[in-house]
Amino acid sequence: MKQIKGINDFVVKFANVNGTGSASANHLFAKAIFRMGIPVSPRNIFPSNIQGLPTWYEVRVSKKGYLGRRGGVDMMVCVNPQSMEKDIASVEPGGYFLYDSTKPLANHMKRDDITILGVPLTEMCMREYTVPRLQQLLKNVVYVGAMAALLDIDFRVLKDLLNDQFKGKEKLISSNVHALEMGYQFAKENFQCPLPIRLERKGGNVAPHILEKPHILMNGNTAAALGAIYGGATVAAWYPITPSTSVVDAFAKYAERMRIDAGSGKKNFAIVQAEDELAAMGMVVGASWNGARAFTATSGPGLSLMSEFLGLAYFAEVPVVLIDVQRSGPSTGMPTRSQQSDILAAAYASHGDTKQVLLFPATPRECFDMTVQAFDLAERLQTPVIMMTDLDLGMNDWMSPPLEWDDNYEMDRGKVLDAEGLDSVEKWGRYLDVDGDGICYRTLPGTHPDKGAYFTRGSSKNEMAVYSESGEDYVQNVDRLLRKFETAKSYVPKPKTHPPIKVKKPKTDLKLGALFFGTSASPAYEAVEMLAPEGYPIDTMRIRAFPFHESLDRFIHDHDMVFVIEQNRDGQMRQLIMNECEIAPDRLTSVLNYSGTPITARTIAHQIRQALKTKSAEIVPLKRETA
Amino acid sequence: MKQIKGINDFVVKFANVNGTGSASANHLFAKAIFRMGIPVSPRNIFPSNIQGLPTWYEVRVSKKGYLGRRGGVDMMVCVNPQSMEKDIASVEPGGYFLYDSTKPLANHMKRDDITILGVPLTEMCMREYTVPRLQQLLKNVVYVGAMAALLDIDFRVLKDLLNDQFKGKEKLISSNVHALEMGYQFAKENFQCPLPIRLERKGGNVAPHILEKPHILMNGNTAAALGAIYGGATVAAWYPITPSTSVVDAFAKYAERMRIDAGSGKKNFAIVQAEDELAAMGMVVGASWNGARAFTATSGPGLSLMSEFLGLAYFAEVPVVLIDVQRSGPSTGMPTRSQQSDILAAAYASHGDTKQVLLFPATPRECFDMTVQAFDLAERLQTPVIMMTDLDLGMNDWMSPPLEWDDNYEMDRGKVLDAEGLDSVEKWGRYLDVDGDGICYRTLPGTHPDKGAYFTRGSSKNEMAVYSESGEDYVQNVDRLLRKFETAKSYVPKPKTHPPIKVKKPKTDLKLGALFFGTSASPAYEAVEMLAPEGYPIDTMRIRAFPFHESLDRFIHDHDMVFVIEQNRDGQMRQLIMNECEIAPDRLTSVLNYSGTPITARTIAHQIRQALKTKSAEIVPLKRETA
Amino acid sequence: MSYIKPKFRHPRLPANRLGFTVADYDGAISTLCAGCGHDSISAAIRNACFESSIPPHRIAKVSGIGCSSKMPTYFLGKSHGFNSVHGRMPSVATGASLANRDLTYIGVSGDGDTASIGMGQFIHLIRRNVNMTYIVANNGCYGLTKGQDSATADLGSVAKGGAVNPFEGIDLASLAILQGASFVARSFSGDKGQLEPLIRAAMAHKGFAFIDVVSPCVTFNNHVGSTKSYTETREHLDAMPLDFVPMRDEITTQYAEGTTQNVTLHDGSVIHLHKADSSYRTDDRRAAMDSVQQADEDGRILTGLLFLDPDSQDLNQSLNLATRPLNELGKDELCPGSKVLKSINEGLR
Amino acid sequence: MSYIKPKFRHPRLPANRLGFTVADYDGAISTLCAGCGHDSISAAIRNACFESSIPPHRIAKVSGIGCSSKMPTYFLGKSHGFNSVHGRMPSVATGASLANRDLTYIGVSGDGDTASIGMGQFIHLIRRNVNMTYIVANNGCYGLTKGQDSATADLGSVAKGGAVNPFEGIDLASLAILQGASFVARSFSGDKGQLEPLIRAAMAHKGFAFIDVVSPCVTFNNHVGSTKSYTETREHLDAMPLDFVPMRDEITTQYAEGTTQNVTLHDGSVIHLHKADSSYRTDDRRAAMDSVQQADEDGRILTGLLFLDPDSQDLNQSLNLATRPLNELGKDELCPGSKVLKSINEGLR
Ligand SMILES: Cc1ncc(C[n+]2csc(CCOP(=O)(O)OP(=O)(O)O)c2C)c(N)n1
Ligand SMILES: Cc1ncc(C[n+]2csc(CCOP(=O)(O)OP(=O)(O)O)c2C)c(N)n1
Ligand code: SF4
Ligand code: SF4
Ligand SMILES: [Mg+2]
Ligand SMILES: [Mg+2]
Repeated sequence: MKQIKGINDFVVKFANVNGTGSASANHLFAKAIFRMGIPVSPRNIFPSNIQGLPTWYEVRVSKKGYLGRRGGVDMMVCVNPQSMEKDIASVEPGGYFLYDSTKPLANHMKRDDITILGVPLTEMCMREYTVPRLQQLLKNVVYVGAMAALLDIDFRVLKDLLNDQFKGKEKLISSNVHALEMGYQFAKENFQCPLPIRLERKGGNVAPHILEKPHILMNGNTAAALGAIYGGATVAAWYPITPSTSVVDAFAKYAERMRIDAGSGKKNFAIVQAEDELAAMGMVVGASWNGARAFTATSGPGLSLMSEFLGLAYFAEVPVVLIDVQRSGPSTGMPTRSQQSDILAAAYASHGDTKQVLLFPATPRECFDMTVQAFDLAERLQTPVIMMTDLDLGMNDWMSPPLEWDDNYEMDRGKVLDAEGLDSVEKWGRYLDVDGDGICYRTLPGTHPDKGAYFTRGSSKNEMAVYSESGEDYVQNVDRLLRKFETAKSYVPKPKTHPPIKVKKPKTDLKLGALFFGTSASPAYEAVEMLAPEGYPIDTMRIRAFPFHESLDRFIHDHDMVFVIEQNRDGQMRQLIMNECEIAPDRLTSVLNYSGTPITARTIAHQIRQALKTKSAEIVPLKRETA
Repeated sequence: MKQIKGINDFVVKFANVNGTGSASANHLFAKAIFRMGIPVSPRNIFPSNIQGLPTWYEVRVSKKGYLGRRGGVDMMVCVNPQSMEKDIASVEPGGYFLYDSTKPLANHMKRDDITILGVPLTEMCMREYTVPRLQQLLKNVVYVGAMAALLDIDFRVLKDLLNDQFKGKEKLISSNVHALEMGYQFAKENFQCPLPIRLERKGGNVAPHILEKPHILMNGNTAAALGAIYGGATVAAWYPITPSTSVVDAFAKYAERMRIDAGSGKKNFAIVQAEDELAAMGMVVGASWNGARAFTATSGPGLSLMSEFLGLAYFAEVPVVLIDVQRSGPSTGMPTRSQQSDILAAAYASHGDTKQVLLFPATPRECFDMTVQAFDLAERLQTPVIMMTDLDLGMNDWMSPPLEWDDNYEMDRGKVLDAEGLDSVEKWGRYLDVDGDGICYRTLPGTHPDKGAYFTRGSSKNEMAVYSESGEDYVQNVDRLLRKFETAKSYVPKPKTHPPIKVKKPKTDLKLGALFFGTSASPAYEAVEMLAPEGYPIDTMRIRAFPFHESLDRFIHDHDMVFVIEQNRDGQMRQLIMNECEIAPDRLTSVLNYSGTPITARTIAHQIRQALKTKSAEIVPLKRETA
Repeated sequence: MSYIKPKFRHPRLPANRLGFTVADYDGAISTLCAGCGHDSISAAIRNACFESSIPPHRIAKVSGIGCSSKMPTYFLGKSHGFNSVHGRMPSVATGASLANRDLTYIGVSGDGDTASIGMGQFIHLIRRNVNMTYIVANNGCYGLTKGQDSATADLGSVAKGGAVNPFEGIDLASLAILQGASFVARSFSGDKGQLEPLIRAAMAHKGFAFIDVVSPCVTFNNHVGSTKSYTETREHLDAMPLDFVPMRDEITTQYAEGTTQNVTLHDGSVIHLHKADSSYRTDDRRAAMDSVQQADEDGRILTGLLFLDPDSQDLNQSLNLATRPLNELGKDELCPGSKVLKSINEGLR
Repeated sequence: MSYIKPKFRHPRLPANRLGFTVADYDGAISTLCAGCGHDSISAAIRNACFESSIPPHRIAKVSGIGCSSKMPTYFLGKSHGFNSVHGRMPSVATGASLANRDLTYIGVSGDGDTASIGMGQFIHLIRRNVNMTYIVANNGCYGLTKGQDSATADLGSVAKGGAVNPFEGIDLASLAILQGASFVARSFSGDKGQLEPLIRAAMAHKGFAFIDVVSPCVTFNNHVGSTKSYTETREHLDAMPLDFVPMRDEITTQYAEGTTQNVTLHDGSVIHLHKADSSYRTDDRRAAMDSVQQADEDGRILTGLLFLDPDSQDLNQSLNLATRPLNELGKDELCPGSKVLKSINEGLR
């Protein structure tokens, strides 16, 4: 049997039962690798219940720093009999399978093309511990210990992590360390250690850009919450829903630390758990109308429920910041799985002619930056700004360069007239487009005794904010809203391109391009790097906002065949591009995954290869002016 | 001054104050013309309040049978000083202006390019009647009398109508007839009667297709309500909202007449005024799940609120019939004005990947037929069917060929297994695609003691309806939903084409086509007839449903330049076509009106002329195979 | 993932009047946390349906979203069920009930599902007096989203993380009484002896029957400081026991004078109420409300049948609905035909 | 279309403590039907604000959708207003109040807006005790959509078309008392003498103040058979008059012993209640509820201050909110800066 080999470059997956304490043990494993300076990206694949169902934790180790999923499993650690049959079957040939051998492996599951490593976890723990809870919990730590031996994890690092985690609780630390050692010992004694797949402390093969700065390990929801803190949000109204709940949880945690008025001990923020998403969005609308920076976070079903209010905010021009942490499917779908499938629902949220501003962060760092920016944009543009993240980004830990903050940052509160401002303008009308950019001057309640009061409404009005059913007033108003949307293009984050990969002998004359956004980006870059040596040079552009920047149009026009990589069934981003950039559909080829688990580099590469095989012949290269 | 001339071919507009009884007088006017056998189409343009604001009633008389708006006003009858200045200004040169001359016309309003006809309405009524309510009400009847003289309305017809209207209330009839006569007399004595614009009883110039069958005059909402009666709807759940309210009002009226169980006097239908639109849709979902034909009617804001439930119904595959009577604008917008702007919101209602079946009726007759069909489709396809009508069609009276009913019609209840059915199938799974068309066999609660029970849910499941978070199960399921949507194409109403208009000397080599739907159709046909003699032959296709029939693709591919005529700002139907038919955007040119008042033939013709002027040069005619 | 329980039909399992054993009322194996109060409620529903000899397939189960709303999967596997959307089960139940008035409807919801997002629909469901049994598995928190306070969490109750709830909890039972519900009860998932007859009575009642069941969440709200833990609930319970005697059975038991009150339901079934406090009036809305509020003020959790109006007018009556289920009507009853349409056309000329 | 009323400032119009005349509290000309009860409420709000000398621009008006929700256009033209969406004003008001705790918030709604589509938000607004005055112009119908019954329409009330309402009406005042509202009143648009002081007291109250105002719809619900017509309301009115003495004013009037009860609000203002039935207790929730229910059963429409808890904890307190309005805080208070972020980064390694 040929065993899979690799230093700092493999995929390990843990199969557990949820509610049994595996999450923290698995986290310990991933964090140890991170502390060793080796690029790692862990993913929790968990069921939509609280206890007793199969749950997985996939850890990718990638010296080159690929943080997206690669596809395939090199080593499976399975302590869940419910899922074992499928789990063992999913291991790559030449891979490794560690399981709880207290109960022997059923014959029909056995494979001889992989290395099977039995550790009698239950037995060991039954022997060692008497409290049932400890028997269950420490089983997880034991296999981490075994993995430490098998993969060469620095044992010190593991101990340090336990010390950090249980600071002050000596007893817990020692029992955990003991369990670790038990596993370690067992592996050393029974298996070839380390395995052909293994780790090596930083240096060696690790991509230099990862080593440049001391990275952090954090999830997107926490980063977004910090963005809300730094962006000056004072009102958060929300309704619990997976996978967005931890955005507000983290906001609360940081706010309790950083937003308490020193003198009075009172809070410089308000968090309200609303009765549902309609109310959450209503509170944000009310607070923003009244001049506070306010936000909410939700997921699909909440977005649907918010759509009437999003239409109001669009039409009445009230700033709103909404963080949509996308999950799988229409309706309840798969609430604990990831997708990028709310694009159209968000872009055109609500009835009537509406267009909403969207942001697409791809990393925790961007979740932080873009949340701050979302508040600036919402106030600058006086309209909802929806940050489209997803479960994969929001709830999983990502290696990220540290967050950065420029102390010179000033909030952009947009065109708001204060009392002085009102006194200084000759004529004020809430919807007078004085500057020609479609953005008018707003006023806040309570500002001026005589001037600037107006009635905000979701019904039609004239430039002076007086109720109007005149067709001309209506048209003038919604045309201005379109103009404002044009203006938005110059404010929102621009797409990112990377220098193209040089390909020695290209196998095609076509100019190839790939478009993607959010969590599809990491595996997309990796797929592009996979395809380059195969003779397919692909230029990339990562979309970061809607409305689209004109460089997107140019990118598409500069390429003969453009792949749009996204995680939904209907190719929603592709449709949005077609609609808004007036692009011919045959220019854009969808690369899709919507299974609920994040798209992998292999899937992308595979679909692109297929498309090149079947479609490229039909495409006539565009004539381009040579610059 | 050259006066506008025309027999059975002009536009009259009445300017009133709402809540003053003008509506029924104006209706009397239009209905009299209808009874004379002359094609007429009246339109109510009313404010969003109950009393005291300007309201208009536009009556188009068209011997050729054009029922859409033409554009322009030939004669204005103005009894509202609030709006008089704009009203008089809007009359076409050479036109006529009848006003209440009790108060003389202000100098600055006077025009000498139109014929001004003063009738001292208030004065006459003050003199004649003592009860204030009568003074106000009969003023309206007096001007109808004057119009009868001026336009040559058959006085007998007017009297008959009053007799019908006030059957049994002799006093009312005589006072109304008296008022009519008073106006008639005044006009005869003071003005040249008839005017150069006037009516002529049927025969004469009226288009023969109008005369063929005895037409009816009815609004789309009533027709839809009748469709629900004939289609076998038993549960209606709704929440009041203009302009959809009268759908359920009419349903209630007819049901009270036709759906009372003869023996018991009990009701074979249930109507529930829900607490809001979410609840209304929830009730429809519950009733349909349980095997009743159920529907709701709403407008924009309601559609937004229903989106979560629409997603559930799509994903859980529950039949739903929703009648969306579209109004203007995002948010509250202009609630009493018309638009076709919920297309995208309806087609992609809810988060996640969803596609909803839409129907686009263009006439009351079609409102009737398509409502019946909507129930068949919803049950056949096990999915929501949204009939997209609008205020113009729903609330205005349209001349229409009579409704027809085939007594051989059988409801298509779709694939529902009863007890016998369940006993006869070998293996049943709620989501097993036995027939390969994406439509599976459903069962109803209470049917069989042992078989067919399953759990309906908005979350992901396998083919046996067991909850599942497996990516394969999810993908299989949503791919099947796509397949079902493909299947839908063969069930939904096909687009209509008309034989092209022959043009003697075409001014262009391009093959021109026009696409439209719903209330844009009438004026579109008229515009096409306007443009033909100018040398522009335009083929037409009226879209009647989404998903689109393949003939739509063919139509687009067969034309070099295709106009998409619709009543919204963003060209939503054009976008939907681009998305779903993979059409290059430069093939589709938008013709838009979104002012809230229905699009006119002149607007359409004008925009097409402009586009031909500016764009046609850029277009390279397609090469076509000659058949 | 959820497993269909293998059915080992023990030949000697006792059968009910219809010949069904209790196993015929089983559902799939629960995926809730071990010890969750909701599982006890599932069992109580199953037993109640068995005892009352309702054919399983003539029951329809509806729910919203939450751990509690998953419950219908875990009982009555032979009944159709509908796990709808969060907080909007009342409307789905209303529609279902209109479509077929002949089935027995059991709605299951949570305190989040009903008292937060579902509050509006809940109140309007009561107002319409839809003929159904509505059970709230009330744990004072959002189990499925990991333990946030719900709107029924009591003022001062301490969350697992330590936060003290600053808001007054909503008492769904009082609310239901005030809003005119025709059957209002409260119980505790740990009190099978009371809960089962209550569910049977609720299903026998014609009209809306509401049962608020304290059902501790062992994972997120069963600690010291929580007012909805097993311990706290047991300590403050003030239970009014009862028996349910179905229509067909003869009343045989004798009760001591004064301690028992009998209430006859519309279908002839009888409820025996054994009341510690014999002044409690289940037939007087104002008095019942006042007693419940009083108990509340005294820190007692009053459980049992709190209010009953056996003769209220349910939605089918308010709407004067035909006695045949609407979903059974066919073309003949529904479609007026071409002649009628001709006369309608006439009227439109 | 709505016209800005020309302001003829009569030099001798009396001014309030701030020097404003009542005209400074005017809004645009009403587009409601002549005689609509809502216009009287607008006038009462205008007068109350004038009398209480609140600077117009320090008031914010919020409403939903409906004839009633249009009212804010017709008073206080110098105040910002927000005509939001149907039934969801409570959430908008909550957000607004959190953003700036220093303004006076007046919410105006209808019975459709509050008791149907808005029911859930209304109850949760009460639960949070948001510091605002919430007025429902209650006409038992949907005026703006042409007269359908609303959820407050009484059982048996006859609609204009002749249909008899088969559902029990929801009594918002009882509901508010039960749900813990800290200030609950009921009044009649035709009773200016009672309504104005009630509004003044409501605005002075710290916390959620609810006033349910019977406000006949002359166009759709003022006929014989309607229980919300002017005539019916007048005939069954059982009014408890009151005076409002603002904080600054000295109490000078003397009242006969026993007929008057004084209640002091949080800000020092005093309400004098003149009660026909001196047994009425505004300070005991259960008693108040029972009296209201009793009156209801007797077919009387009890109006006046029904319940008051002057010392309740409002949302700002529950959340321990800073005393400075949140919308005034700037970068210095809000943004922790780069150093803190560095230490956060450290913690994530
Ligand atoms: C529209 C919507 N919002 C939020 C959620 C997320 N969610 C699922 S269950 C739940 C709360 C459940 O609480 P409860 O009804 O008390 O049930 P429990 O889990 O406590 O039994 C929430 C908020 C959702 N599914 N849908
Ligand atoms: C989401 C939504 N549904 C329905 C409507 C239509 N609508 C406007 S006002 C109204 C009812 C108003 O009733 P109420 O609140 O009692 O006010 P009133 O007009 O009687 O004063 C309705 C249903 C709407 N604007 N929005
Ligand atoms: S989380 Fe709580 S409510 Fe949910 S299953 Fe577990 S114990 Fe029950
Ligand atoms: S319809 Fe009724 S509520 Fe509306 S303005 Fe007229 S009278 Fe008032
Ligand atoms: Mg709960
Ligand atoms: Mg009302």
